[in-house]
Amino acid sequence: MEIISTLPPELIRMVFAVIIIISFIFLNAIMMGYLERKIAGHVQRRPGPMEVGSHGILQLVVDGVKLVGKELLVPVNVDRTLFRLGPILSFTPVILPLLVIPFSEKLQARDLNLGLLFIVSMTSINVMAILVAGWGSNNKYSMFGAMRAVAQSIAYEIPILLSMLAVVLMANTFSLKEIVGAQQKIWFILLQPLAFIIYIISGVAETNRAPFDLPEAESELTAGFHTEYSGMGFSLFFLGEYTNMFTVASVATVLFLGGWHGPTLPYGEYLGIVWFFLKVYFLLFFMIMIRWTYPRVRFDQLLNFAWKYLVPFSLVNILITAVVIKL
Amino acid sequence: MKRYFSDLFVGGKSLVDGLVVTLKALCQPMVTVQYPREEIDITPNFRGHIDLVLDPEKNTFRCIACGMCERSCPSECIQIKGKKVEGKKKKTLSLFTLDFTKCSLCGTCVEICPTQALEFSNEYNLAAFSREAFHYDILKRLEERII
Amino acid sequence: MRESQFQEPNRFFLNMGPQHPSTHGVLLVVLEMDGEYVLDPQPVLGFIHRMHEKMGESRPCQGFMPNTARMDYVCALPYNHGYVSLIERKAGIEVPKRAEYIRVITSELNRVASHLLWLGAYLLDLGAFTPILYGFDDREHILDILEDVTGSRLTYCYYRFGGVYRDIDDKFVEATRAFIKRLRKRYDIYEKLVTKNIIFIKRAENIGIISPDMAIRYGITGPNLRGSGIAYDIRKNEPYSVYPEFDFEVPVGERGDCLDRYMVRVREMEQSLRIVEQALDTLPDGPVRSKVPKKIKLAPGDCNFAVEAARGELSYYLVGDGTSVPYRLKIRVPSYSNLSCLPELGEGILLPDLVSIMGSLDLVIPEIDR
Amino acid sequence: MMGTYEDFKTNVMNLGGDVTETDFHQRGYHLEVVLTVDTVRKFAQTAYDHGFYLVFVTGIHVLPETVEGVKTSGLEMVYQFATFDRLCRVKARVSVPEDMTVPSICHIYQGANWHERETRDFYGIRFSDHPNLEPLLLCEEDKDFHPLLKEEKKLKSFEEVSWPAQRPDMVDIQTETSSDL
Repeated sequence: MEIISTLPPELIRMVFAVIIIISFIFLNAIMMGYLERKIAGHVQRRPGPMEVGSHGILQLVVDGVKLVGKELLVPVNVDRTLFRLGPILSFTPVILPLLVIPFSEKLQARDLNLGLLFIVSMTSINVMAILVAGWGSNNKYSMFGAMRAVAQSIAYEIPILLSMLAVVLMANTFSLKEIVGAQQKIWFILLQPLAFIIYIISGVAETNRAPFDLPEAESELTAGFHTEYSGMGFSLFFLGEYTNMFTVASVATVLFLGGWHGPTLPYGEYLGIVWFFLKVYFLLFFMIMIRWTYPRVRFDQLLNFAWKYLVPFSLVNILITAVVIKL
Repeated sequence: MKRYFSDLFVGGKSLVDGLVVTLKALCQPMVTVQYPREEIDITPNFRGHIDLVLDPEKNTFRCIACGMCERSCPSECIQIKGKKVEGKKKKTLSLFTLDFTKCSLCGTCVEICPTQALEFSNEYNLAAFSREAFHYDILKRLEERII
Repeated sequence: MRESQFQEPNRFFLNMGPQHPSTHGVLLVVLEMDGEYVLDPQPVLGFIHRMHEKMGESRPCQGFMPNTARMDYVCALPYNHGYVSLIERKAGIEVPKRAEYIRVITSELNRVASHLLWLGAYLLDLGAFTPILYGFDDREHILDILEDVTGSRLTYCYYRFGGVYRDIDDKFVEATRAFIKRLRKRYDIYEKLVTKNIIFIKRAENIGIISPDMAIRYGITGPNLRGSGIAYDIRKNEPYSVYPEFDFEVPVGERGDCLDRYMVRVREMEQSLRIVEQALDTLPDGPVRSKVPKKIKLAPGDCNFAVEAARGELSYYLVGDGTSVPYRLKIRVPSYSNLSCLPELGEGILLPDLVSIMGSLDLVIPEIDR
Repeated sequence: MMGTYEDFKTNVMNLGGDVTETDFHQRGYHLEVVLTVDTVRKFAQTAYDHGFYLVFVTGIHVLPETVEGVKTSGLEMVYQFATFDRLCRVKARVSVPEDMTVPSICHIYQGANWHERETRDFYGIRFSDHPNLEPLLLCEEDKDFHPLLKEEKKLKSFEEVSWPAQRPDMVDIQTETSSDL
């Protein structure tokens, strides 16, 4: 106990935050996996998982146990170091962005004054993981997936940044807490609808979700970059994907949907998290619906769309924003 | 340039339309059933593997062991044997087996039977761990029903 | 398998299949690639080759009936139809009118079922998961209807020489009419979800263009040919059964790309429904089976019968020798010729486009391998 | 160059092909053409010029005969063609010589490529100038196994499996199909 009291309180706070966030990541992946399968089921007029627990609510827990229990296969002739590094690299950086996201006024692990930049830099490590996994697998399909992921990521980082920049111009800060604070009166989605749309589209592309799921394009590349992975290796990618989705949705909430703002609740500075989560999961629901509705775009169409539509529109948007603010 | 914008607006609208379809489906009732818990009634015309007809009057089979089905079967999956029983003029059926692993359910045997002694069963829940499980003893199946 | 053609260091081989999600069965396509560009796709066949032709030559012609349904299991009734008509032509067997009507009705329903399955499978190739389930939902109604009359759900053995196995009843007529109504209502869903979808159009438009000359050189038939603007349908051009009595159109495309092939199939479903409707309206009474000798003698000489299966021209070619066992039975399956154009069609395109093309060709591998 | 039906017939006859009109309702094809190995390619070219597509290529195994001192292989090649713009099915027949080699037509009809490979699989007929005469439906190990070759005792002579020689009045019962083409 004495050692703890000698530690700086900030460190203890961070350790707690990391523990909470890691457990939340697992919970989120389980919830998202369940939601995705249930929604997919109902969209397709079938019930989805029904067997484990009431309405299959424990299905993902069981699946997780199964995945953990599976043998970790390392195929011959792969680059062992990179092959093992891939999943870890995909999982680790996704924890970090959650540290700076303000879930409510007082629920934030750490408010960085460059929080937005921190998130952007951390989420882009994910593509590194895909590249490492694809290269290390020594499989042509995996390699295709990796190359696609890199090109896709480069193309979509730019409109994401530009659409964020429009908000930053409005709020005049990079700190997420202050951006939310600036939306006290009016949410930025009303002032920046174009930026919001661009952000959501690029965000879906950034998380490699359908219709932009080219790195794993099932019907073309069997499973893309994670073709060779089994058991925990696969599930870390799975965790990474869902956490990334959560991050993208939370950032959208922070930037455009007024973060924790909503009708006043008791203990508002803490319970704002309710509003925050409602907004995030609404966006996630939307992302899931998209996946189960549209066909996959082709690779060059994806890049064309980014360079011909998203980048010019976001540039125009910034220009207009800047001019209006200056006036 | 015109195409550039028309793609954007027409395309955008088509995407919204598509989303409306799936959102509507999300609220509609399911069309599937949870199979082992619920089962859909199967049509009485379903053609499963063959069975011997139980003649309600005689309370036994109608088969006269003529072997027409055995000869007509394209997959040679029926095996039939008759034996002489004392006191009866004709042969009596003593063995009727079906190798269901080979049967292609064409129904030739049922149609060719001169005494209409064969029918299709209605069983479709067929699964087993060994091939031998599908070597049915049709005569035994009938005898079980006689009681 | 082939000589190495690696003049340039960037080229490599990629094995697509035999267990690839978009080869729809056990088909292997060996792709020579440069990056994501396919330079030379070569299909490798024969993974589920069963030598149906030899089976046809080694048993009396009745015994081959169940085999016909096991080539193209998605659309088995036209295969039944071709075979029974062939033997009827060879042996000079008369078929009652009602039986021919029933054959047409069930064959057309089967064609709709096949196209619905194809629609879903094609969209699955393009990465949309939901349409296949909607297609299955509708198809299931057809299978229920057909199961009630044929006794099986997929590998039908329903037609008999000189008729059909079982007469249809009012229940069948009612269910079929209800289904036609239902499917027409569902067009809207497919149109909004798929046909008008910009992503789908972009994935199918101007991809895999089959020119009429190419169709001639490869013997491409069926919707794949009609997509190229040639109105060639055996049901119209070489009328068999009672098809001449019905009023239906042969939908054609313009450019011959994947989108045209898609549109042709979608419009064909409506035409098939029209045929079924007319046939139900004018269904004659009478027997459904004529007297046929137990042992059918196939006179010496050859004989051909072509029908329009869901994927194109299906020809049975039989050589008789006076016994009841065919001396030679050749089965010309449509997908075999349709797939053979892939090396030319898939030259220098992107891998996703190759998947789109293969999906739009509507391949059924057991039919190709026979 | 799309000629009429009569043109096609004349062109084929000029090649040295033996053309017979047949009863479509009985046989399912309109024209029977008997070719030799030398005329196969020319015939294919003519058919292609007239807009015919290749339906199939296959073989028939019959009893080998000795015609004019030359022993045949007993194999018959059958080609079937049809066309999109009118109802006309053509069956062409070639007797395979003893060296088992027939000219390939896959430079004219690319679709014949697979059909010929299949025929090689099933009968062992070789096709000269074929770009890639590898096993297609059968596997590499079965290269010398030809399943459709019949056993000796099951073989029948070609006459036994063909229509009885055409009666002179046969042409009169021609159906309307071939006359209005």
